[in-house]
Amino acid sequence: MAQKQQDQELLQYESRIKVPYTWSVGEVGSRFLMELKENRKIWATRCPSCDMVFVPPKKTCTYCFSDIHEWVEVKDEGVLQTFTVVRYETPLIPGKPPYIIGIIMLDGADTGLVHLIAGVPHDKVKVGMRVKAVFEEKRKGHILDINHFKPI
Amino acid sequence: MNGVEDITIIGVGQTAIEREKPADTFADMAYEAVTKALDDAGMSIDDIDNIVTTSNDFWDGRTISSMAVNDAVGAGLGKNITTVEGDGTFSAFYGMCRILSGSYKNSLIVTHVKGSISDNIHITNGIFDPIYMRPIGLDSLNTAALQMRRYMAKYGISEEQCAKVSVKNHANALKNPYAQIKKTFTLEDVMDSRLIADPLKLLDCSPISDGAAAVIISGEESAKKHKNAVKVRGVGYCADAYFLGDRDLADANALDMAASRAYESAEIVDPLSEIDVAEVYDAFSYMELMWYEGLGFCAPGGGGKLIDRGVTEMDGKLPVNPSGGLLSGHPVITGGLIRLIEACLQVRGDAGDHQVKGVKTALAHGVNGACGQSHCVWIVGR
Amino acid sequence: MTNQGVDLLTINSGEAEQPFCYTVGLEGSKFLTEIRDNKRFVGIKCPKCGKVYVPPRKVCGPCFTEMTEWVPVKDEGYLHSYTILRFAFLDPETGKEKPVPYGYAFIRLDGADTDFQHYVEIKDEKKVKIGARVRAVFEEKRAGKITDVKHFVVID
Amino acid sequence: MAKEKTAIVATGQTHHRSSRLDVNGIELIHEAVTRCLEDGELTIDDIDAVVIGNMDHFEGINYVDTWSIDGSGAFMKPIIKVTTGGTTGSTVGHCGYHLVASGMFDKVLAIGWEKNSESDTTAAITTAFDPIWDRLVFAGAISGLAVEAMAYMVKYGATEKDAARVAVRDRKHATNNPYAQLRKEVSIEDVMNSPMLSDPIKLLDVCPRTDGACAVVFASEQYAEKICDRPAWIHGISAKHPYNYLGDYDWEDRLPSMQMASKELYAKAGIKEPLKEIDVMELYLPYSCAGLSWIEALGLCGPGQAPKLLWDGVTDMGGELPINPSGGVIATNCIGATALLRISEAAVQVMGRGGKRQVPDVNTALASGFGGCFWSDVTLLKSTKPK
Repeated sequence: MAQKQQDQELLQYESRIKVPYTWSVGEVGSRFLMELKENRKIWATRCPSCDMVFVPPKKTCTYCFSDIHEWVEVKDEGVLQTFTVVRYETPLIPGKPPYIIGIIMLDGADTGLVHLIAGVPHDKVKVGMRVKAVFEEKRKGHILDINHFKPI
Repeated sequence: MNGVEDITIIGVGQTAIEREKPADTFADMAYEAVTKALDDAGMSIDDIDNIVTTSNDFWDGRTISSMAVNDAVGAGLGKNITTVEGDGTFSAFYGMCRILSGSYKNSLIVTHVKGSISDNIHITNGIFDPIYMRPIGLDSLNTAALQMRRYMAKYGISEEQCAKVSVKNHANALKNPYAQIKKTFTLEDVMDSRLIADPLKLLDCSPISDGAAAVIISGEESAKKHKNAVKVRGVGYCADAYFLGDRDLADANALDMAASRAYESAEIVDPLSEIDVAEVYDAFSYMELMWYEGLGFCAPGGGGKLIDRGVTEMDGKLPVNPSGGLLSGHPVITGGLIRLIEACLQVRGDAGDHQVKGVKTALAHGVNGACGQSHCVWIVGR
Repeated sequence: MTNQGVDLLTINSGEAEQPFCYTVGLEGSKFLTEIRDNKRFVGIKCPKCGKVYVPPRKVCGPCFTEMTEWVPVKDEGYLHSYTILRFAFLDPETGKEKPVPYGYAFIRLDGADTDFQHYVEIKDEKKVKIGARVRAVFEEKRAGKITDVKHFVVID
Repeated sequence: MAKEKTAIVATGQTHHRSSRLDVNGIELIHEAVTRCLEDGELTIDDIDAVVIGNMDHFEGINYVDTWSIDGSGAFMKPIIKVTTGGTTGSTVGHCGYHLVASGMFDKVLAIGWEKNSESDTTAAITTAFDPIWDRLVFAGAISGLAVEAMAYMVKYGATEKDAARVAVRDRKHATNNPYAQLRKEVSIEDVMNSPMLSDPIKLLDVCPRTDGACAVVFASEQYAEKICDRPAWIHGISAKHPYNYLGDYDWEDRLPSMQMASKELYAKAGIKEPLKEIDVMELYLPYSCAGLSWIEALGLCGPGQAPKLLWDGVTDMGGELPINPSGGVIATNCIGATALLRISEAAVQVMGRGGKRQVPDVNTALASGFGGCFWSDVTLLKSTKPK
């Protein structure tokens, strides 16, 4: 695109940053994702000091900074705390708009899990509705091994 | 907190906020803001003994984004320089500490961004953790929508109440020569604007912008008598938990903490009565209501009623964002520093057509991270 | 349950990239359009210290002075310093490796007081030395980019 | 002088490795923070504010200050991110110093980290340079350094062998440091025979890529001696970042930014003969030749005299002024942490906590940072309180 100022054509340089990344999940996160993959189960970690149960799991408590070693299983269903129906297109989403993103408080957990919501008309989604995880048939140890959460 | 009573802000400068500045590099924008701030302070670059630049490598598309502006802000003269990555209110805090530490007398704080050169969705997706949140496609828009819904659900706030913020701030922007969007919008305009991510509509969102800003902070005794000197009375900043599910998005606990620290230093007990004008980080309309609560202008959940009662209108008890706020122009990184500049102009009586009468004490607010995770609050006054 | 013996996973960004459309600015545009349209180098001169900058920019850093005076700079100069790159790395713009070896040089163009960074041809490595005279070779098709200069060649 | 006298009272670092798949970035940071708190017998509740830094495009994480909360312990605390490229670590350290010296906070945790295994390091570094002027024809960080080495060697007659002597020293020192990544000695022949990367720099002349983190606690006078029996007091800092473009740099002039920074620092701290008055240096030397020209910039000897100093053993352990007892950057380079590690290691020497890498009787230590466009930061630490 070229514009002019003081009779000088103004150039722009179209470019991109394409540095490839390979992020470490770490032991704690790997255990969580492998449980999704192998057993379709959602595991959390529990803080020994303040008893908070974290999903996704933490190695350290956000609130009291204690080291966490204890694992607890939480249910694959819970309560929708908030949601949005996304109307714009982005290459970063698996799927086409409109689609729904929500935060779910799973039964047994004390922190919300951000995930996709589907299997419900957009005007029927409500804060407070119960939802359940729908697992992918082919799983690879990834947060999207849960395809989405659907209303019960 | 102690010691801020020795600190004054003696020069401010900002570029016009525009959708795109095709003739200006980062350095050109920074140079314009710096020279304006120096002029405003009646100083030359020789009077500056240290510099804090402020930029973000993701927004600028460049690792070490500060490298683009060093010459244009005076580092080529061999001055001690550093760089904060985050909102300008945070770098101003560091600039102030560099004086309080006894190391320097006058700090030049500079911020810049060019939202026009990249894609907001890609840049803000990068805020989110790549293991659990980035694959869900989170960005600044859809997470704001999650927060807005949560806030509305918890406290019974209506979409109309949020929309009123947009109407108010856009009306205020008509009188600000630096604002990007200068257009009158009615409540219906906002409510009928295109859905971005329910319940967030186009006119609930701030635009994409280019801009730079600079302030000069002084610790010199003589600066207190400077014609443009504005006293710093208190500053506080604080961060909340990172994962969106780790906090109740409806509550601005970190802002509450940051504000408490600033108020303690400024000896403010009843902010609604003691503060004359506030410039807050209204990246989205609903946020302004949440920030009223975090800043203690009302109780949690009271933001909707405050806007209904007109308390924060230009002629209200505590006008908020007389400049038009970020909803009328949002150069990220620079956004908070412009709030601080506007607060200083209000205290000086130099805000022109959007001047609030009789301002003695003003508040400025900046934010880092998604959904207002980290806040910085400044109190300035005569 | 414990973490013992768990497979350590990684997450890959795959083909993800961030698009940018960088602003060249007034001075940079003048420089690049001169090369594109006229195969000519221009520099910008500081009114205070007299230094001629290539590539041009608005502010002379050491003087903190705005510059507006354009001066011609030759497409010849000497190698101020250089290296020959022999290991390949990913180009962040393409995500692919550039072929090696190639010469990477800082060239002091006649009439300029700063170095111009570019490739130097290394067909005859013996001739590539600090102080060697070099000349720009321009691309036939030019697009207003720094790569409108193909590389520099040693001329003596 | 400073309003509040400020000292480093605790340090912590990870065991540095080329890759740490067992932890994500947040957990890596947490390791260094935990070790640092343990070193000072502190808990996170003792910390008033946090400073953190790295380079965004190495991990592809935007807003690391807010992202890192679980690792840094900054939940409901003030946290700020500072970053200046290679000098990020010293920038972090200097920020920690100013925040305490200002009187605004009593105990500040400063963190530098990098997980270089998560991206292609050279591709990521290349994004540090100007997209219009530098990036399209840029040849990676090593080539930039090679250009400098070439100019220095041609002008002053130093040789590749002289440079190799620096790598041999640092790698030998690293064998004493349990945290270092490369802990195997190399010989002059090993260095000379290693593959040429970018003339005249060979594989064993340069730093590795590292996953690692470093954390340091700065404390005010009121707390410093309660936390640490021999705190490392900050006596001066300087940060000079005078260039935007590599083409503006004067290749033969032996790191002018370091000359400016050290001159200012010595004036502040009253140092006249650095070689005699300073007991140990931890320098950010990302490649071997820097260990020649940059110590000239630091005023340890005249132009072109560094090779003699090296071969005479002056900078070895047991020499008059040991440089990099930790093994330095050639043994470990987690970039955002690297310059903070220099400050941390200098503090460790002053505190007398260096174990096998301890230099006897350290009263004065200097740390440097290098990065960006040939920028330099310096920090001076002493066992005695500033006046």
